[in-house]
Amino acid sequence: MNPYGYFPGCSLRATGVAYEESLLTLFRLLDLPLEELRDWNCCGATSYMSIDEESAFQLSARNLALAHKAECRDLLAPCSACYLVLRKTQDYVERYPAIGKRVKESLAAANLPVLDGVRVRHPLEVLYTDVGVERIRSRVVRKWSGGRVACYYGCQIVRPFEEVDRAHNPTRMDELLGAIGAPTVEYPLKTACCGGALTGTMHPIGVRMNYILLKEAVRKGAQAIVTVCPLCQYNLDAYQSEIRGKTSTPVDMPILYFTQVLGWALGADAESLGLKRAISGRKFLEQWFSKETQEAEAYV
Amino acid sequence: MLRTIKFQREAEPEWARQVSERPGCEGLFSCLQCGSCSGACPLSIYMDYTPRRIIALVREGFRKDALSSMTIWLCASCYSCAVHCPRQIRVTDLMYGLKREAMQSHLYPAHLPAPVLAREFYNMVRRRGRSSEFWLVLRMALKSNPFVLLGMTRTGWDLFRTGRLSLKRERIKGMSELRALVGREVAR
Amino acid sequence: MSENNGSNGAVRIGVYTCHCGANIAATVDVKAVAEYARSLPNVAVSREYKYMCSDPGQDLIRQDIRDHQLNRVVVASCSPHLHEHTFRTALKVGGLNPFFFHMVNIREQASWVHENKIHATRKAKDLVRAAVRRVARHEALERGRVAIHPDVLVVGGGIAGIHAALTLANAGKHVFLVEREATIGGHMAKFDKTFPTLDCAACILTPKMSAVRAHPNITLWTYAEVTQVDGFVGSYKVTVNRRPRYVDEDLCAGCLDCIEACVYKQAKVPDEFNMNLGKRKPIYVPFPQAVPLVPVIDPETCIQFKSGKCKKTCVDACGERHAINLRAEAKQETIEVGTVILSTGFQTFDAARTPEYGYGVHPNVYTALEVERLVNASGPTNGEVVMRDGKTPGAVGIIHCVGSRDERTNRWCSRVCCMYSLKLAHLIKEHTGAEIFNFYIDMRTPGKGFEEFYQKLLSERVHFVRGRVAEVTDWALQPSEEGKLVIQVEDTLAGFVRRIPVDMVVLATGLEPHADAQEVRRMFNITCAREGFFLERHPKLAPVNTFTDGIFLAGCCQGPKDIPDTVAQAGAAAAEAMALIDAGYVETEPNTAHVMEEVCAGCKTCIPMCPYHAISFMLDIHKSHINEALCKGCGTCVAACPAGAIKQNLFDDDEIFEEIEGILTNA
Amino acid sequence: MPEDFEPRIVAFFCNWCTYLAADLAGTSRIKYLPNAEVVRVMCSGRIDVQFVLKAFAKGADGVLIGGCHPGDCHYQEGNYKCLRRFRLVQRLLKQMGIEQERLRLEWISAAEGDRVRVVINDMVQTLKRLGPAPKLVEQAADLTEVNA
Repeated sequence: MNPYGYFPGCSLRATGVAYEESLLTLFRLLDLPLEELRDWNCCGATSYMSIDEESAFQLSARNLALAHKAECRDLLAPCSACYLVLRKTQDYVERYPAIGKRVKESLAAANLPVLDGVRVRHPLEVLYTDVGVERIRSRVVRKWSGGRVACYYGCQIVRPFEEVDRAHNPTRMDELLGAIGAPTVEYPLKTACCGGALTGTMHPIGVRMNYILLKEAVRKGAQAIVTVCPLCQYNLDAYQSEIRGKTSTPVDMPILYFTQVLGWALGADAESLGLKRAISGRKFLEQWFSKETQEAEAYV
Repeated sequence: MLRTIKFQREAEPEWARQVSERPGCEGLFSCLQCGSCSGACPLSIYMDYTPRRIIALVREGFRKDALSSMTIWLCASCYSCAVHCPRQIRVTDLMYGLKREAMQSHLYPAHLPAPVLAREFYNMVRRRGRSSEFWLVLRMALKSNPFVLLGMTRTGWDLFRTGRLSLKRERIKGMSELRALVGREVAR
Repeated sequence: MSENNGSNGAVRIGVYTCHCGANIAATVDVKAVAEYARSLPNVAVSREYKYMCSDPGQDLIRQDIRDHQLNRVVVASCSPHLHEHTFRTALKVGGLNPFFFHMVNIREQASWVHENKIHATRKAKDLVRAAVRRVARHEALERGRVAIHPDVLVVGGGIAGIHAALTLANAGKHVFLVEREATIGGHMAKFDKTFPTLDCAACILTPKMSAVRAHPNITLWTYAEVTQVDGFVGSYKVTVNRRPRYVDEDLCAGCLDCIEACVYKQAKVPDEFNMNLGKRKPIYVPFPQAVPLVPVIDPETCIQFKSGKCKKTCVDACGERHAINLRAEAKQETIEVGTVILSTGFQTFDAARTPEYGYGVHPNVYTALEVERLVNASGPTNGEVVMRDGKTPGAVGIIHCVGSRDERTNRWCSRVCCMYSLKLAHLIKEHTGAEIFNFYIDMRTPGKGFEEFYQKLLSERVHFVRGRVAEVTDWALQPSEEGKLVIQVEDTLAGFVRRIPVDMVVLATGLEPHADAQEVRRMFNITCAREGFFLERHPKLAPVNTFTDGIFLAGCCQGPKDIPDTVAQAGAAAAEAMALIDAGYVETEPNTAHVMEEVCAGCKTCIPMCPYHAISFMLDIHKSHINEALCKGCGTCVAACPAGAIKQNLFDDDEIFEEIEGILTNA
Repeated sequence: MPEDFEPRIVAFFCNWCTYLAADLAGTSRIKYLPNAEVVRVMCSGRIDVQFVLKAFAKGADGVLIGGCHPGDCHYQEGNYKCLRRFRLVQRLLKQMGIEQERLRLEWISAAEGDRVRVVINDMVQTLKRLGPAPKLVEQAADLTEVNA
């Protein structure tokens, strides 16, 4: 099969490096070829869009054009922000002729091919539709040794485009984790917002939003939160100590990527899944993903 | 300012019309003022005007009030409003438009880090084709309020020891191509 | 005076261009049009006038017919669907055959749809020119008459159907009332009280229901559906499928011993009539006042039907009557009626389509109709408001506009939700003393005594929060929210977001067309409006008529409305049907087709074209013949005839050719 | 082709669906281009091959036929008969060198007022692109004489 185009985005090369590690590992285990987009540029995220819409679309247009040039049908964007901006660009180019015209002109100016035929996709949806719950289940080699988890989808992969999953009460991550035997809890905030960049720009507010997310997860009996986005993971992971300090909630829970959880079940080792890069809930992580459990819980 | 009465001469109906023609804002004038957006917004509780009130301001043409509000900079673009709106108004996109206008006309609240971050991010991406979180946060802090750095040392250390703090300054090869595409000038 | 059939002398046309106030005159230069018409061949008179449809307008025509010996008339005004009849009558009164007339639609098709006055005027001139050329070819025609069968079919036995049926029956007309469910009564039978008077629905409905049962002029078929409709106004042939209820209506005495005797000692099956909040047995009556009071056996759940191994205690209980027949089969009834009243009602919006309100996820989220049963003394809880978890609510939130005024679901306002929400608020408070919060976008209380009722609720200290609820969730931000349903909403009047913990949420779901409204529409050959409700002939002037003669509308199948409006419309529909019946006949359009035998080559191409089998082949002379009584004037055969041997009155080839050429010959 | 070319469209609308849709467009004050002029027939099944040829013969740049949706015909199946004839005429026009897009068949129900706008505006754009109907129409004229 021809490989999936892979658009890491800036975060997966910094705070979200564990996401990239686990994603690549998981796809290798599933024999899904990934090919990184050559010389990709930043998606522009929300901040760029706040200054200049037109060139924000042009930024994404370049990435889409590169994908087109590399003849890949699907372009994988693991980061929710990247996914949304790329998808939004396609949508607006298509729905608003004026925008489409300008974007196409500027592409020509940079003698890049016009973007079409490229499908922007998120790994969650790829695993759910292309691989499927059953195939994941059949590939499980290691029993889930961790605790109950809350599946947290965040915002931009389900809104406004309901292509990765439903906007209200999405369930695909829950189904995938169910397939590997990880117990999930009903998490009403599964699509609430993590505040994004606010932890940086309006720190107290951003942290409070994550406090609410964590508190409700605890209340629902979750021992970890599983995420699909580097920013969500960072926000929930990095500020727990601060929350412990400021509130009565003694929260210290692992914030995992769904790729890490699935990768572990499919037999990858903690190292290659970047599990050592967690900030919070390290003691649980050591129990759940230790060498011993690797041996002890292994099937056969 | 103490005065709360609004004189009609302060309204800019023409501007309202222009906004209603932006992508995603087509439904502006069909807004029911039902408040679904505000109710669904995770940040409305911190805003000076709720999203619904921003729409009310915009469509009545109170440009300055809308553009100088904190609200637009609190929007984390999570699109919750958009999927809850019974009139299918992309409130998030409306906010983007207002942010851009607030930047151009320098109407955004001073010392608010958000616009500074946006500008620095924008410039970094235009200069290098990629953003490097560490340097970005640094510049934002220095240009808005250096003291936030103090609060960040703990997090910075956590990231560093887990190998998640990259000091590398990313840059793409095809800068010329990118410039041809988006131009070279940066935001002040 | 004798009617002029135009045969005498040259063609003399009168052209009348209407201003329709400013409706036409604002966009079409009517003076110019009239001026232009005057210049056209055969035109004797051309005038423009403010309102041609008014009496003075019509007098103009009559006068000119006399004074200028007109023998053709063209009126350029609105749609023929609105006033063709008016002007034809004017011609008749003026002593001219009414079919020497052609109407030009320069309002719906020019002034209202174009902005540029020059273009609109040009178009109006083209159309007038076409009409002038066409009308010259018109011939004198006579209307045919079709007798109206005096019997009436009423489809749907809700309050609309019941009222229409009784009105007609009391006037001595025979009515077939066909109801899909096992009992008549419709939605109203499920209600506890009715707004704003709070009189009990059962008390006012059940007497009418039994009156239907008792009435000698009403044939009531419940558990039955119309499956086929043929024919036209005056004589519709209708096939009705009566599903077997396995209890013979004629033999059953309604003692209900069979239900008592059922091998199911406890009721175990979810009870549809109680919105599945209660239980029934496999043999049951929907509710104690059901009409007819004859049990139904539900083969889905009856042991005998599922396994064939039941003791059949019900049959024993019935004993000598032998009313229970487990081998009963569906019965096809074929009836002939002259007119039809459709009162098929509505269905309520499926609350699961607004997932943000958690219906089906949180057990204590209810729909309004479910709560109607909860507060109803004869409901599953005998009128006690206890929730699915067995508790009595201390705080209740009522969310308005669920599945109404929403681009993503239904765009229209359902009209009744504000008022029934007020009613439920009052009843729940009365039953439980709970704190009640109403969440509304706009309060709509236009109706006799409605506003007063709203005031009453306000004085009862029911909370009214103006804001459309964003979410109903069970996550707690505060200890006070633990174990509650939390309603998150912007209080748009106070200007901030509120989180209100409640025990029970009531969703005021809107009204929408039945899922099968489109099939019904097809069967009766009528039209649906965009949102799927049946379309009335004219929104103001013919609100109970359809575009198909002899078929009338009553109640919510035509659009959401409350009980008083429904009853009023049902009365009106009955009156319209009666008007036809008592006239005894309808005049038909003379636009039928006929074969010119001298030209007919006897190729039989036309015969399969006719959906009404109006064309027969005369073997003796080897030519086709059209039975004009059966011909409905579609003209399909005319277009099909290779020899051009078939002519259609009012739409004949030369008439239409003239119209085409008229349009295209430049001014 | 001149910039100010205004195509002329003859529209045959059936009495029960498309003509009512046009009425609805009117009462809803929907604005559309003034290039189409309507000839009312009781059923699209009445529309004769000759009507279309005559229209082109007399200088129409396009012909629009509007009928009830399949299954909705007021006369049960006139619209199917119309569809069959439509295909025939299309082939005929092709032989005469008249572009297929100049003849258009649309099912428009009485509820679809806005559809009238969409279809007519769209057809006008197409015809502006195509320019005036070709000279071949003379042939068509002869043919109509032959048939008639």
